[in-house]
Parts: sequence; C-alpha cells; structure tokens
Amino acid sequence: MTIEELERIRTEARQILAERGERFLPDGELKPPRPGEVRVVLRNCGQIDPKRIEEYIAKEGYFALHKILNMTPEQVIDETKRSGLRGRGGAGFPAGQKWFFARQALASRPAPADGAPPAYLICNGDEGDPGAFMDRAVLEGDPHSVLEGMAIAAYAMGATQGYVYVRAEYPVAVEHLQTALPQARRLGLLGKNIFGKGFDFDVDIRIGAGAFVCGEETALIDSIEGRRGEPRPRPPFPAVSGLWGRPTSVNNVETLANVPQIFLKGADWFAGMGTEKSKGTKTFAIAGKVKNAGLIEVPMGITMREIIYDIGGGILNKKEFKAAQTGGPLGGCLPAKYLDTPIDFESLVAAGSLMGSGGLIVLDENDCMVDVARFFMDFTQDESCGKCPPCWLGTKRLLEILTRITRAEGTEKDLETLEYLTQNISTASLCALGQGSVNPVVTTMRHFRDEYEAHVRDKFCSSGVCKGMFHYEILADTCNGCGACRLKCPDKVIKGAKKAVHEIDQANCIVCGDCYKACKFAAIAIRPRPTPKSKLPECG
Amino acid sequence: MTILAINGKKIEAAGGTILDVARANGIHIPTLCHHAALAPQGACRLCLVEVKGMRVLQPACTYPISEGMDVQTDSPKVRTARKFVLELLLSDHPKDCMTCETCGHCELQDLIYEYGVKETPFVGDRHLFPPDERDPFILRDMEKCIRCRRCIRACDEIQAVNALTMMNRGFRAKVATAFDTRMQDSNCIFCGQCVSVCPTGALTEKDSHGKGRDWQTTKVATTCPYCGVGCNFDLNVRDGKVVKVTSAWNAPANKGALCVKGRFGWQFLHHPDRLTTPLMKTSFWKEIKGTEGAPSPYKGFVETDWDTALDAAAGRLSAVRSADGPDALAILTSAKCTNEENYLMQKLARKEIGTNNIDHCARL
Amino acid sequence: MSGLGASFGSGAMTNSIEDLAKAKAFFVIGSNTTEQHPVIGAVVKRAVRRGAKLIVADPREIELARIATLHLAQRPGSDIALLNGLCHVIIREDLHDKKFVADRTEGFDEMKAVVGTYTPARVQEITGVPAADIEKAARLYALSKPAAILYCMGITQHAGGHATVMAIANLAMLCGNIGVEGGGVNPLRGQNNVQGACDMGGLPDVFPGYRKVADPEARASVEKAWGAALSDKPGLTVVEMMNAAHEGKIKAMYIMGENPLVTDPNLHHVEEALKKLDFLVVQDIFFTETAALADVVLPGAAFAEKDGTFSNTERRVQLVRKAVEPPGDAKPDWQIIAELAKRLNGDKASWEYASPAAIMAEAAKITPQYAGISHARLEKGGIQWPCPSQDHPGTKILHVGRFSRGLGKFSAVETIPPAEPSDSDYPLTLTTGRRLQHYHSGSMTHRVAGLNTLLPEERMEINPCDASPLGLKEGDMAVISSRRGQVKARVQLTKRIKPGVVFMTFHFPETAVNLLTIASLDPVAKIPEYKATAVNVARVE
Amino acid sequence: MSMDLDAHRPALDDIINREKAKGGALIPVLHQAQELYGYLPKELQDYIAEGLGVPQSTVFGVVTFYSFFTTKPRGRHRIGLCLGTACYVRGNTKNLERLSHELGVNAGESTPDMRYSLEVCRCIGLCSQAPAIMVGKSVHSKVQPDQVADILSQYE
Repeated sequence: MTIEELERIRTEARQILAERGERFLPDGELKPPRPGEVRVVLRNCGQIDPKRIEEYIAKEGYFALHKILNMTPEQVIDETKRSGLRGRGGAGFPAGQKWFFARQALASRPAPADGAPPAYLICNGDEGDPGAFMDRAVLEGDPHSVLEGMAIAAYAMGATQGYVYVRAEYPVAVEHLQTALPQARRLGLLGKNIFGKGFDFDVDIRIGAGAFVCGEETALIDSIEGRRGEPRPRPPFPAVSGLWGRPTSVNNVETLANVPQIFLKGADWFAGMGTEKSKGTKTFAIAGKVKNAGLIEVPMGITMREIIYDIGGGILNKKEFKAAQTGGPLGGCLPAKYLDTPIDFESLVAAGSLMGSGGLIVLDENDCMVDVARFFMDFTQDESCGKCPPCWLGTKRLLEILTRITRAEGTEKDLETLEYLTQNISTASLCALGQGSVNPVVTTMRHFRDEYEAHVRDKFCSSGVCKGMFHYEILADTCNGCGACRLKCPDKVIKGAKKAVHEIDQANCIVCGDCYKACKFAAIAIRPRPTPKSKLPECG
Repeated sequence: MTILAINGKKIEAAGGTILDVARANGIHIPTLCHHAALAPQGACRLCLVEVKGMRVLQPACTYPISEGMDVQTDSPKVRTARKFVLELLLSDHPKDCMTCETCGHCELQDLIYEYGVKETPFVGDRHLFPPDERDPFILRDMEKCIRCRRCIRACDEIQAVNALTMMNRGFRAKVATAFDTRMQDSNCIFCGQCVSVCPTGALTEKDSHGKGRDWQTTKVATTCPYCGVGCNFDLNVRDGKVVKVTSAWNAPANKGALCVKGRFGWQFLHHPDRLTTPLMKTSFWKEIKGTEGAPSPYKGFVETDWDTALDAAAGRLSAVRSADGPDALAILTSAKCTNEENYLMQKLARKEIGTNNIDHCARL
Repeated sequence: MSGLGASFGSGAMTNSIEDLAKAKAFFVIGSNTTEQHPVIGAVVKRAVRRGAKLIVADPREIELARIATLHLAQRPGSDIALLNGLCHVIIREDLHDKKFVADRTEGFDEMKAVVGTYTPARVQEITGVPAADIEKAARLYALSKPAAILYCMGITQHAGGHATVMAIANLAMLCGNIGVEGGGVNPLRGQNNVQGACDMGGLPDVFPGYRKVADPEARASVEKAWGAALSDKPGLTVVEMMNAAHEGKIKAMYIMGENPLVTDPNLHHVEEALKKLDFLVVQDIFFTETAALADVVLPGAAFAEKDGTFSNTERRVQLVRKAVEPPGDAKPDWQIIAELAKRLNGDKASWEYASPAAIMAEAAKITPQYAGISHARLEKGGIQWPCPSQDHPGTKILHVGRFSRGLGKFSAVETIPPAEPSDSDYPLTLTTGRRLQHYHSGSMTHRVAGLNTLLPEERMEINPCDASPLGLKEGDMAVISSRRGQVKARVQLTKRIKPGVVFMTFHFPETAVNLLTIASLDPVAKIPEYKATAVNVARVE
Repeated sequence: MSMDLDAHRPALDDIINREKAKGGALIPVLHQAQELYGYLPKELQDYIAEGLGVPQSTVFGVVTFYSFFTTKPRGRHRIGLCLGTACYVRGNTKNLERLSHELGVNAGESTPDMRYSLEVCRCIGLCSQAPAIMVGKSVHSKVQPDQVADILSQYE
C-alpha cells in the first residue's frame, strides 16, 4: 500500500458515498446528532458501511496511520500526551503515558528468543457496564477506526501483535471485526511492513465469555492467555509485564477510536475541546427514565442537566428526577444537586461516582435507591472473581444486608455495618472491581440516607419498589372518579362509583401497581403500610 | 542498594518485596495466602500495608520496594483493614476450633487471636459442606477453606499435577478437582503437598485425626525410607507412636515436597504384623533344645529370645564355615538399612566370616 | 554403576537434584521418573513448564512422555542402538563439543567408528523408532545446553546394561555435558539407601569406597584398620549366590532386609536354591516370603526406630533419626549384626559401638569419599560425597574440570539383543517396573491401608492391538507364561504401551512377576534382565 | 451425563488443531466446541484438555468461571432476558416472572421439551430499547409482560 493508492481508494469511495447519501443505523439507537453533540468517536457510525473498508478510507481512514509512520514513536507518544487523551474505560489514565511506560519497559528487556512478539497492544472491548454500549456501537459501526487507532498505538509503544477483546454478547461487533481484519490485511494496512515503513502489526480477535471482571486489564490479560480472568496485584503493571509476561498496553475501544482523529486534526484541535484536565469528547449511553434514550457524544465539561434535559428531552411521564447513575456498577448515584456539575473525570470522582465507560441511567421518583444499590451489589457480587476476601465475601455481606433492608428486615445496626463494610472493602480489595463495588452503596447512603432510614425504621419504601413496604392509597381530594384505576385493577379490589372518590380494598389488594400507573391525575399515592413491619422481631 | 523507610525506620535492601524486606529486618507482617515455597499472589489482603502516595492499601507480598518508599506496616488503617478481612473470613467459617484437627497450628486461628477478633459483625450465608471422607489419606473439610489457593498453587507450582482448581467465582468459588469429584477420581497423585500448605483445617491428614495436637507431638527430622531421592521430613510422634509426617521445607533434596509413600506410607511402622521377637524354625528348635518351644503366630516357627537365636545362628554359621570354608557362606545386606548397618554387615562378612560373598539388591 | 565407573571413574549420579532445575533439556531413558522418583519427576515437570526440552525414550507412554518434546518408543533391549544412533547423528551433523572431546576424553575415534555404522535407518530397524525422530532427538539434545540425562533400571536391567550405560556416557561426553551445572549423567537409585549400601562396600568386589578387594594396596589398608587378614577373591553377586546355592556350593546365608523370594528373577529357581541351603538366617521387620524359609528369623528395626544415615541418589549422606522404639523385642539392625559378629570368633572389642555415630566414625576412616563426614556434621544437614575432609563442603557436581579417572573414556559398544528374544511360542516381551503407590516387594506398602485403596492389585498393561486377537478385554484375568513359570493378572488395556510389549510390576507377591523373569546376567554388571522376558498371554476362562 | 463426542469429532479436531498453535487457545476452543455441541459436558472438556495439553482442572476452572459456558444442554431457543440497569429499572423483572410462569421453569433452566432455555443475562447493550429480551439472535425491545406469551409463540 502506498499513499497514492490510498488516495485513489478515497476518491473512488467518496463518489459512492456521495451517490448513496448518509444513512443511519436501522434500529434507532444512534440518532443523528442532536444539538449540543460533537461527534468524534461516533463520527462514522451510521454514516458508512462498516463492512466496507473503502468507505472508512473515504472518511480519511488510515491516513493518520500513514502520517504517524513518518514520525518517530516518541513523537507519536508526545503528540498523544499533548492532546490530553485519557483512557475512556473508566480510570482516565493518560493514553500517551501508558504507551510511554510500555515502550520504556520494552527498551529495558531483551526480545523473546523464540521470535514471539516483543510487546502487545490490547483493545479492551469487554464493555461490561450495564447501561453502556458505546463500544458496541463503535465496533459495529466503525471497526476500522479502532483498528487504525490500535496500529498507531502499537507503533508508539512498540507492539507487533494486537488483540481485540470483545464481549460474546456482541455478535455483530465480532462479525464486523472479522470482516474488517482481512480487508485491512489485504490492503497492507495490517501485517508486515505497513506502508513500506518497516512496521509490522497484526490483530487477532478474542471473544469474552461472560465475566464482567475481565474488563479489568490484568484479568483481561489472563483471559486472553486462556485462564480464569482473575485480577493480579499491580505492580507489576501490564506495561512492564503483561500478556505472556511482555510489555502490554490495554486501551479501551473509545480511546483508540479517538486516536486517528487526533493525528488527522492535531493535538491542539483535540485539546481545544473539553475541560482543563479532561480533553475531547465523551460518549454517553443515556437510558432509564429519560425520554430520548440512546447514545450521544458531547464535549467533556457539559453538565448532567444539559445531557438529561436538553439532549435527553427530560424525564419520562412527567416524573420527578431523582438521581443519575453514572459509571456503571462501580459508579454512583448522583442526586439533583449535581445536575449542574460539569462532567469530567475529576468532578465525577469528587462527587463519589465515576466516569466509567459512560453509562448514564436516569432514575425517577419511582426508583428506590436502596433497591438500586442492592441491584448493583447483586451484580458485582455475582461478578466477583472470588480471589480476595474483601470482594468475594464483603460484597456478599453487603448484598445480604441490602436484601434484608429491602425486605423490611433491616436494622439500625445494619446501616452501621454497611458503612463499615463499604469503607473497608474499598481500601482492602485487590482490584478496581472490589474497590469500586461499594460506590453505589456509598453514594446512595450519602445522598439518600433518609430512604435507607425509612426502610429500616419505618419499613417504608417511598418509591413503591420494595415489596411489602408500602401500599397504595387513593387521595380523596384529588380523585375525580374517572375509574381508570378500577378498570385496570386485575383483582377488582377498587370500588367506587363514577365521578365519586374511589377506594382500594386494602385487605385484598396485591399491590401490583397497575392502578398507580393508570391514574392520570396523581390521585394515587404510595403510603406506609398500616401495620409497620417494625413490630416484627428484629434480627441481628 | 535501595533505601526505604518502614515504620519510620530507614532500611537498606538489595531488592525484593516489602514483605521480604520487612521480614529480613525483623518487622512482622501477617500473611495468610503467602507461603515461602509458592509464588506470591497478593490475594488474602492480610499483608496489606500503607505505601505513602498510594490511594489504597497494598499487599506487601507482591509490592516491590523502590527508592524512597515510605511504608507503614502497623498503622491503625492497616490494622483495621486486616481485622476486617479476618472478621469476614470468620463469618464464613465454622467455629469448632475445640474439635478441629488443626487447632493450635492454624494460621487463621493465630491471626484471629492476634487481632483480637472476638465475634464477627457479619451475619449471613455460610458455606456448609460436609467433610469429604471418601478419599484415602486426605480429608477435605471445605467449610474450613478460606480460598487462599495455597493448595492449588502447590499442586501446580511444586507438583505440576494440577489436580485442583478454583471452580465458579465470587461467593460460589470453591477449591475443587475437575468436575468436583473425589480426589481419587481426578489426576491427584496423593502427594499431599496441598495438605502441607493448607493454613487451616480444610485439608488434613486423615489417618492422623484425633491422634495428637501439634503441641502434643514431637517432631523428629529424618530421611524417607522409600526411593533414592532422599527426601527429608519430620516424623510427628506422640506417646511412642508416629502419628503424622510433615514437610521439612528446608530439605535439600525435596524442599518440602513428598510423594504419597513418603508422606502417608508410615503406617506399616505400627502394623500388627511387625516381628517382635526372634523366631526359630520349630524343627531347628527341637533339634537343639529337644522341646516343643513357645508357639508363634507363624506356622512352623517358635518364639525365642535373643541369646538363643543369636547363639544358634552363630553356631550354625561357624559350623558351615568350618566344614565348607568361608565362601560357602553368603550374606545379603540391604539397601533399606543404614550406611552404618551396611558397613557392619560387610565387615562381618569380610572380617569375621572371611568371604566377599556379600551383595544386596542394588541390581534389582 | 560399573558402566559409569568405566567411563568416568566413578559410578554415581554426576549432578544434584537441585541443579536439574537448571537443565535446558532432559533426556530421560529407562526411567519412569514420576512414578519411581516422584519428587524428581516433579522437578523435571516444572523445568519443562518453564521451557526446558524433554526427550523421553521408553517403550511405554509414561507420564513424562506425554509432556515430552519428543517421545521415542524403542523396543525393549534396543537402547544401545538408539544411543549409538543419536551419537551418529550428532557427529554426522558436527554438533558435538569438539573442545570437550579433545581436552577431556579419550577413545573418540574408536567410538566414532562404531557409531558410524548406526545410521538412523539402521537404528530405526533395530529400535522401531522412526529415523526422523532419532535425528530430531539428536539435535535437540546437542543444541540445548546444558542437558541432563536421567536413567534408571530401564537401562541397567538388561543383558547389555553395562554397555548401555557406557553408551549413555558417550552421548553426554560427546556434547560436553559432564561437569556442568544442569547437565550430567544421572542414574536414579531405586532404593532409599542403595547408594549407601554400595558406598559402604555391600558389594562382592569392593571395600567401602569402591576400592577393589583384589587390589593389594586397598586390601592392606582395610586389613590394617580392622586388624585382620582378608580374602582377595571377589565374591558372588545375588543371582550368582542363588545359582551357587542351587548347585550346593553356598550352604548358609544371612539375609538382612531383603526379600529375594519376591524380588529376584526366576523365583522358582530362587525358591529351590534357598530350600537347598543348610542354614538360613533372615533379619527383617516383617515375616516375609523369604523369612518363611529361614531357620532363624531376627526382628530388626524400621527406619524410624534407629539412628543412622542414608545416602541418596545424589550422593547426599543424611541422618536418619530414631523417633520411636522398635516393637517388642525387636532391635536396631546394627546392634543385631554386632551381637552376631561377637559370637563369630570375632574380637569382641572391635564390635563394641556406643552408637551409629561411632560406626560412621570408623567407616569414614576407610571410605575416602566419606572421610570428612560425621554424624555431628550431618546434624546441620546432609553432605554430598566426595567429602574428603572435615572442612570440605561436599561435592554437588562430579567431574568438574577433570574426571575421576583422569580422562573420560568413550567406549565403542555394539547393540546387544535381549538374552531371550520373543518367538512364536512366547511372542510378547514382558518388561517390568514399579508404580507410584507401592514399593518393591510391598512388605511395607501393603501394610498401609490407603495405598491398597489407591492400588489394590497388579494389572498387566497390554496394547489393545495385542489384546484383541487374544480375546482380552479390560479387567479380564489373563495368564502370563514364560519358559520359567506363569502368573495370573488382571488386564489393563492401554495404548500407552507399544504393541508387542506387556508391562507388570513386582509389587504384589500374589502376582509374582519374577516367576517369569530370566536370571540371565549382564556379563560385567551382573544385573538380571528384568526388562525383557519373552512371554505369552492367554485369557483365563 | 453421557454424550456422543463422535457427532462432531472431525470438526472438533479441526478446531483444536487450528487453535492449538496459537497462545491461549482454551477459551476460543471452548466457544467453538459449545457452538458445535450446544454445551460442554465432562467428556467434551476432557477431550479438549487432552487435545490442548492443558490440565482437566484448568478447563473445568475456566468453564465454571465464565457465565457464557454451560455444562448442561440448552433448549433449541435460548431466551436471554437482560437485567442490565436500564432493563432493570424499566421493569424487566416483571417480564422474567411472566416468562418463568409461562414456561414453567426458573432462570437457568430449560423446558422439559428442550424448546426453550431461560437465561438471565447482563446488559446486552440494548439500553435504549429497554426492557429487552433476546430469543436466539433476535431482539425484542420495550417488552411488556402482556407481550410475553405472544413472543413465545413465535418460536417452534
């Protein structure tokens, strides 16, 4: 491959694109950019045919790779550092720095005697955060941007072999990668002596097998090596001793997809977006109780309010915003007072949450924060690898307490124990999963302490989620007797004449909530049960 | 040399982990998943220490020292974290130390004591596995397993057998053979390396149960009587009986490793079949004594005393030598006996009988 | 051991167990290491996992063969041809260590002339190992330095055992693998103290320290030490003793801690021989099959009941400590021997020993290799001989810089076929060995319940190709016959054994495989040919 | 549980031989073997262990670690009900209850006629279409409990 050939392909493919016009993903996940969005990572998603490398080339694809091969690896690292690109996988470690460390480690070690690759570049596509699917969108919609990013990163750090680790749950992403790889090889954009510059790099796909913890880089490395994905203590860091003991850099899909753009448009362009410490854009998957759920890409530093209300269209069904859950199971729940906080790595951490991979779930008044914490703990507990006791046992104990509380069996002492557990699990766990697993509990306890206390003291779930901890009452002064609730009630326990105040036969009500949903006039309220469970003997 | 500070004390060391350096300098850091014969894995979190500049506590067993490092090994934060881990472990552990085989040499028990954990604040599910007594030699009481994986690592790193693995994950994670079978149905070779490294009562020597607490036994260092590797081990003795064999980790030939025969094959010592008195063939006895003699459990033999037996043997051997010359006698000495005994046997053949007809089963 | 003595001047494991971990390659021949020397087997397995190469030559697919870089399944009794073939390829491809050969050895040209005729094609014909594998193995061994050779009874228990050991020595010297860490020729000694029994002169031709009884100088020094005149005529080996007893030339025997009626070849013959004796004394810890034929049985002590030393396969002299009392009136064997000696016209003073330490003090005086060894020193840990003086640390590796005999000697050895090749009457070749769970004649291990649970009975291993024409299925009872006798055993079908070969161990007296074996001896080493006996196998209806 | 390894042995051998040369072959081989046989029973795991030269315990340890691997046979149609955050807060537990009721099995089980197996999965990245259910490879988005029976009737 030469630059002339690449330019020729670009010219031809632009023709085709121009004739076809823009097209978007069929399932409506990725809508056209909404006001406020800036698309860098998602630039090509839905606009090109991901199964045709020519269309990627039409969008300047692989020109960045050609460009950087005329630079020294050190220059590539410096330029990346200057751009301020930080890892989009969660922790936000500077990408250029990561490559620098790996390169340094590589220089201090002899090459493997058996001709094996001296260093590895791994693309972490084990997007496990529930509620996040930007990596899937990029891998499905623009696989070559990731491959090109990988090649650039590999050149910078000195790797000759790359792996894309993709979740098994993403068959389409796998398929598109499997199509992309031979295309890139055929054009000499992967393989030996790329662009005739003496740079060798090839990529293999590894499919995950259902373990959230494999998103942690040392676990991911173990998984690629064919073992149980169990994190190891660092140091040694993968940069020094990673895949098969060689220097390795693990970078997230979104991080890598940014890389070609940085070299096409320059570090200054990238650094011009975002905040002082968090540059560029970030994709978010907004979901939950929001009108326009979906994937967006916005400059760093935008506020949650802008995302939820301006881009997301606000809360569904005129409900009250309660919290935004960011950062997935290791992130936290932020209440309304953070709506105007600019979103960047540091601010989210300061608020007790995490950028994570960019999941943003909107919760409304009908979401119980104790139950949300329990939900996440159920997840992390199930996904704990089982190696260090603070995680495998600590999260189990946390889950048990949260379950007790949501079953009206919680005690005041449980709240103390929760705090004791969360503090120590976060300092004593081996990996980020264990350390971060407590964040949903910590943030909900910090910001929604009253809900915990109501659950424990009054055995009342004001959100109407925890079974047996509330009932529905029809408000006499609001009910206009429309009868919607009576018609919807599956057990016919609502009585009331037309235009007259209705009443629920509490003795026979199964608290299914159909009436609550059916009422258009907010005339049905969630109330504590008349016989509080607190009269039951408490355990512990 | 690297200069670092541990608990404010300046220390110079050539390298290694915080744990190595601390121990070399007499600073105690508790451990549980660590074992000197195994690669460190940093899993149990008992050796957590504070490293200045690090957000979370770090495991001393895997963390390499570096220039200017400032480490606290016993700060309140560290002690709290360790106690927390112990409380967690105790919440999933039976509290039957009174009857536990390992009581008194249980590393978990020692740490619970050291950290003064009286009661665990956690109430919840506990693993309830019945003790697995289906295998010979090794009794697995998985309720007592703290998932330190020393057994798995010993089976892998020392023995290269890999009979054991972790199965499942999280709270359901468990040490098991492939498909969680009895050990006999796996590729286990019953070397017992797993038992020797287990810090609790999860893996114990089945035949030693109830035969003596660690503090009730005397350990006698000796050399294995089976093959030619020359493994060293400790015979654990109580009331004049061997009750157990334990590893000698500094043994030059085997470095603590043993095979099934060395570790578990000691029961023959106290077998009722052992010969306890000299015997003479009944016909021979009658010939020299003219009486029936004391019956023995062996058909055609009578029991006798040492003097009678030795006098008779010496008399007959001398008679053959006188009649047919020294080379009509032959002696088989033994590759099972000591050097000293072999030396005496050949001295007896060469000096007292006058023949070189001495050999043993070296060739067999 | 005599083979190594001839080649190097000292017949013992050249290197240390510890140093095997440093080998870049292993050549394991005639040793089922993981079952017979399990702890050393694990050292090899660990080294292989770390990347060391492993060549295994064995008719059975033993455990090590399964992880080997290369497995050569040679026919029993064809080892010399195989080894010569390896040397042939190494010389042909100019892979040998010319400097080592020139500086430290002699006899290269004669050896070269002989191995020159062992082309891979010819060796394939003799051994059944594909020529290409012979070439690959030769290159692997020659190009991975240091490389350690491990062997055991699979080499020595053949009609040509002595010569085979010399062929092994040739291979090691050819590649300069002697006197280096992680290299060497390492015969693994079968029993706990077989090394020590030999060191201490428990052999018919040598005094302690391998000094020949026929050597006047050696004899004079021992005579001086003991104050007695000694015979200069080398004695008989075990099998020769049995033959002499059978012929009526040996009339009395004193057997300590051995059970020839299970372990020796051609048991019918052994039984007849022992029964012909005028007088037999057996000293043991159990009433063995041999003891049943004795006139006097003396109860000895087991290892845990006495002090003393054992010398392991790597020449390490280590303490054995008394932990418990012998049962009943049983006594430590050293006391019994001394008591008996005192009654055999001996000067009683020379048999008064306060302790085994005193015996070692005396032995060390006439055993050059043990001169610096004493129980007091051993308290601090075992010492590897040679240890010529009190301040000598012991010797981890033999022949560093210089062979015990000066120059290493290449030997021109030709293949020696088994004494009893298979034929139409006895079409299969029986090879014998050991298993992990039991030991030797089983007098100890059969008295450990758990070991019997793990391995309750003997099974004859046979390839399905051989079994099916005989109508044998897994678990069937078969009768195995040789020209000397027959035994019955249950059948285990396995593809891990070469067709034409069957395998059994001698651990079970009720399946006394040595009823079948032949007492033909290697002419020099006098080791019986346990590893190749012509047999036929039939199904028991 | 016994199974017929021979059913796909040539293909299995191909997979093992192809992957063996590369490092870390175990997980790719398990994926493909499960694709062939539907599940990973003992016989198959042992065969793979032998073929790749890895300990049986390692294979077993890996199979039980990753939730994607199963040692039990599964139904013709695999229902994957997402309990990722978005699907959870949008009420997929109600759909799970309904599915469980309709099929008469719990999550993690298969119907006796092996028509369906019901599995709960973590986020499948369909958050904007929550609550979502996958049957085989087809996606059902924004599912309400009342639609469950209808969805089930689409698969034979």
